[in-house]
Amino acid sequence: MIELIAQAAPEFNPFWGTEPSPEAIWKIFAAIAVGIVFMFLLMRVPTRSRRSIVMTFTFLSGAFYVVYYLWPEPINRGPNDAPSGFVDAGGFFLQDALPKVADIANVLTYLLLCLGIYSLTRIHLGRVVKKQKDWSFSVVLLIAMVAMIAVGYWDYILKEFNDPDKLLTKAENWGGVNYAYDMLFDGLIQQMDAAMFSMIAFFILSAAYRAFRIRSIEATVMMASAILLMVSLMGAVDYQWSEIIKGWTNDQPGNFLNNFNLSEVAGWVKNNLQIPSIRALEFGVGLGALAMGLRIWLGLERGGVSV
Amino acid sequence: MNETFFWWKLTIGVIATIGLYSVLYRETKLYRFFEHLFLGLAAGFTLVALWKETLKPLWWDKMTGSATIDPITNVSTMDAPGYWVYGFLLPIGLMGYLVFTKRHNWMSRIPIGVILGFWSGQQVQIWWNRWGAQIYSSMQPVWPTTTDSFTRPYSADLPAPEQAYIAAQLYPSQAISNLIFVITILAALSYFFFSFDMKGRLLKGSNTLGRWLLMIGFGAIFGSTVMARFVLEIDRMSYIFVEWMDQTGKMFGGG
Amino acid sequence: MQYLDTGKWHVIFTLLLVFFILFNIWRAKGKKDMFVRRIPGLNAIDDAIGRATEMGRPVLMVPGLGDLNAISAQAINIFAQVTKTAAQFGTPIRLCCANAAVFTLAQETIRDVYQQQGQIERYDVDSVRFVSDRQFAFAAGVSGMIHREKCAATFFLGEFFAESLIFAETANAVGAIQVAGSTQTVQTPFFIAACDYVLIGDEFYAASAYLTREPVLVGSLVGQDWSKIVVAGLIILGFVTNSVERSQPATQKRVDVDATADTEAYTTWEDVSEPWENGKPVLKRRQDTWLFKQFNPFIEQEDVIVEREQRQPAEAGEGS
Amino acid sequence: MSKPEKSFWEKAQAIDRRVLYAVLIVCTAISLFFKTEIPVNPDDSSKDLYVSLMTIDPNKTVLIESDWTNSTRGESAGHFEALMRILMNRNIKFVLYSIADPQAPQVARDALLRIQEERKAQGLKVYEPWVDYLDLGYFPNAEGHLQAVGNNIRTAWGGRKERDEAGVERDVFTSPVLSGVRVVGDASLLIVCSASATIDIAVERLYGKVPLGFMVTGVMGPNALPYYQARQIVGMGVGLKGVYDVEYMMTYGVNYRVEGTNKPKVSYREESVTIPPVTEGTTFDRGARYFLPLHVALALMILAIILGNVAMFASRKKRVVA
Repeated sequence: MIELIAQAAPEFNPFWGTEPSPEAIWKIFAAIAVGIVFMFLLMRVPTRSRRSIVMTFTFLSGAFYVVYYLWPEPINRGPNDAPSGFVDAGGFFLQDALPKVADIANVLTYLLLCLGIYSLTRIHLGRVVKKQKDWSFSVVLLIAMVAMIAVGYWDYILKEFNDPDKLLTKAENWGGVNYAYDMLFDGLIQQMDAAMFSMIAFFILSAAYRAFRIRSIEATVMMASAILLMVSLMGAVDYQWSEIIKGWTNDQPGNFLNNFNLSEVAGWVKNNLQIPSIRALEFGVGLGALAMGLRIWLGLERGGVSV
Repeated sequence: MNETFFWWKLTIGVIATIGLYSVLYRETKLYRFFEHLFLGLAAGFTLVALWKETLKPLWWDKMTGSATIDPITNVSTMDAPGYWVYGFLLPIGLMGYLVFTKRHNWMSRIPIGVILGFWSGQQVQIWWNRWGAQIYSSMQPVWPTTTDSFTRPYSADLPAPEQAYIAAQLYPSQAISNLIFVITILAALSYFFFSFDMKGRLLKGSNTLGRWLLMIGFGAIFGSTVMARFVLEIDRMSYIFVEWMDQTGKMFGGG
Repeated sequence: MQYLDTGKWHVIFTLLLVFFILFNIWRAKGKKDMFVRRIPGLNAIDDAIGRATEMGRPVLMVPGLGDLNAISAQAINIFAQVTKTAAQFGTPIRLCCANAAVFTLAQETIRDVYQQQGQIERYDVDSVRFVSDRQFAFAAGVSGMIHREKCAATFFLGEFFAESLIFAETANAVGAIQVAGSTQTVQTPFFIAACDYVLIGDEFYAASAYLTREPVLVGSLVGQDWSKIVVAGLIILGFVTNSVERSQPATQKRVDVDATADTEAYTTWEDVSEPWENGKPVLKRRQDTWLFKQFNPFIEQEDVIVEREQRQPAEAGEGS
Repeated sequence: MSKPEKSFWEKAQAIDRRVLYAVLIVCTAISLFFKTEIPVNPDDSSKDLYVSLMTIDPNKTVLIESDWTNSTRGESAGHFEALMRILMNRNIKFVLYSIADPQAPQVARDALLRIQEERKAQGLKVYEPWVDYLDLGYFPNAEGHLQAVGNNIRTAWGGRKERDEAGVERDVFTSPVLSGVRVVGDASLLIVCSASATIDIAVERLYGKVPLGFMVTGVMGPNALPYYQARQIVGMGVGLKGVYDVEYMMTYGVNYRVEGTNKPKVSYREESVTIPPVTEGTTFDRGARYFLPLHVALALMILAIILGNVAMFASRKKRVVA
């Protein structure tokens, strides 16, 4: 137990990490300031060196994971182990750095999020201002958005800061805002999600009726295996069929005919035809991703998404 | 309060569901209304979640760290150190916003480059974890270890050693299935050769066969996916016709 | 070096694949019009855009729901090609994104395309738009748009999930030509059922090589083919050796000991007590074969014991 | 030349899709009100999952990654509820966490609450937070997080605090649930109850470090199948069939022979295993309720395909004659 508590205490590098305290805030501001200065320096760089700058950023970020992969992983690491030798030390460093590095990509992604919302708002505000077709619906959109933001953050502040004893986790202690939030989120967003999702069932039905025609061998085999699978999913049919087979084999479990139970046949198709064919496809996709990854990482592409 | 609220919540959910379903009939004003309502709420929620679910836990908390102050001794213990360098991420992220500017839009490629870089690096790292075991499990033995019987005999009623023996054997039927497995994967793989022309009977044949086998695979996927889709529709029906009606009964049926 | 976590083999193998790809990219430098096998879906692009131009209706492009990664990047690469043609004809385009980072990249890339085509005045910032990052809000928004703007051609390329069929059927309802392809194998059958042209699996990655014939892209395509051949070869080697070995009598059995609270997992051999079971020799099991050993490295107990001196707990957690 | 009258089949071919939609709604809605127990032969993958759930060491903790939201309630809720019932019946401690969606934890919490209420009503043991289970909530950044868990679970979850039975906030690793867990492998099983591609991430980042079991929607089933076939996961329940399979096995046991019958209702390939039925608590629930409507829907689907083809051929023949 002692050992566990010791582990629970965080380890950190005293340079990057700081004790939570007022002066920590200054360090943070310093970091932001440095970043902004850096940004303005970048604005000055000549056009020809831009590509190499972007490529450097990409390369360095990719390099971490590649090194992490190639570097021997320290095994059996105890909570208070000191590294034994250089290789081990490197392994320790990479292991500790990994979670932090993993955050960076996400933080950046989310920092970009407002850009998307900006585009959405722009388009719909434009519609309202220009009184374009359907502008009234754009008003609905904007109102809904503002309402959700207001209620959402209000509810969040109530729950996060004004509720030390976590009373609001139970509905009976709720106030109006919490109800409003629950109504908007659970009552509307969630249900609309489910509604849109469930609509696919209808589309499948019509697509099947329209498109699943015996036109070519391909279409036919696809249809056949689809129907076989669907029938095997109908437990009752499957069971009745197996009962019939039991009749033929007079319930001899060893009998060869038992392999013709629907679930057996469907399972066989899955295991010996679906899995290998799809697996081959996935190999290709995996290799494609690997190749594309390498091209991006090493900046081998030009045009399209790369500068 | 609670019961009534719950009923209203259900009711509004039902109305919204019907509103969206209306597009199945035609793209009407009703659908348009609920579509824009949905988009608005979703966008709003995105902005709420942006701080609450992601930036705060992922960025702010880790940047500032956290400490608890013991109410009695008033000694502050650090739970997690603050990583002030995370502050540097803010300007990097903000560079993305230059995408709309005329002169500096190229800088938006920097955060994007970083994100893509991480992803690319990981590809090298995860490839084997994902595919290694699958490559191995594709190397199936195709030579039966025994010919006592064509299929694996039913061994439930036999003594343990017999069972163990039977379990360890590879019977002809299984061997044939394995052979089919291997042929399938090779044929399907051959369909995905792009850079050289498939000449010759064998290659052409395996290419076509590969495509058919892929279609069988897709059919099977279609079959089992259909289940999921229908269940969701059934669940909506139960939401409307069972849950909502029950609650309505409770509300008005004196229940 | 201790590659005890998974063994050395996989590192070498992965590096081999990496080498194949890079080597072929290097080899392809400067070569012109190399062979890429025909991909039907991609020949349809021009007809689709032409049709849209005649009808004066927009071309819709959706790079899927995925985060910013090579898949969405590849989708946008293809869309850049589509946009090139559209820009020449002056066909209006719509590119709907579900991820802000992807949106940023798309915005930047599409503008570049118009710039290079010298059609920058035709470029409308709002033609590339972010709809919602919530799967079904996105689905609702895009299908509403398909209905209202009656898109004449739709391109669904990238990581699609459940929404794939909503898009495909809606677009079908307004009679659009559809080119689709998803790296999500599970969605491909739905595209096949509902769309006119479908890129299956790897074809999606081959697309940009096919469209541009860039030596770099075609080169890496060759590298991918080499890698596939190696995988195929490995499988063939595997099923042959496995078939042989599984019918050989076993002398030792492999025993895997799981990880416990104070040690990692390790493996040992155990002699087969009686080599004959009811009159038949005991044969090698799956895990006794040579190949299994290659893929599941054999780790002795002593390998997993590493001596490290202990830090002082004080040092371990400063400020604690 | 006058246009020939359209035949029934030609009309059928050009049938308005809305008719199909209406039929589907009506049939499924009606069949919801009939409750029948349908006999099945559970899939092998479901059997493997259920058997490993019923045979794991009850003193070890089970990790549950709950990655579903309201939009896949139909299938995932069934899986999750069945899982809760099994673990609570066997009195196994568990940890709940989510990586797919910020809403996932709340949805899981509600489901857990439902089961708790149900068990309270049945007079069974009710699980206490901190003592019997931990609810760690949502971790953003799926890849990064699972990577971190595999690499060192104690640093990955180190910062998290929960209220213990006394209401004091403490590090989760001091709780009875996690105190025995040093590496992720110390957990007996990691169950991923998912409706999304997080199963791939789980395999990529955690395979070989802890036994994995999947409870996935029918959509993710085909994705997960190769992992099952390659023995990267111990077993999996797929879609509603998977839910019903598990409920069915809970009711009738595995390889369990009732006196006077020579064959068990559910037989398992490893004959040494025998699992008696679950005697206390609910067994048949959501799976049983939705299974009949599913039959109806699938039957409709097959009918639609067949009719579509018949219509095509019939009208084609007519055209040849005309």
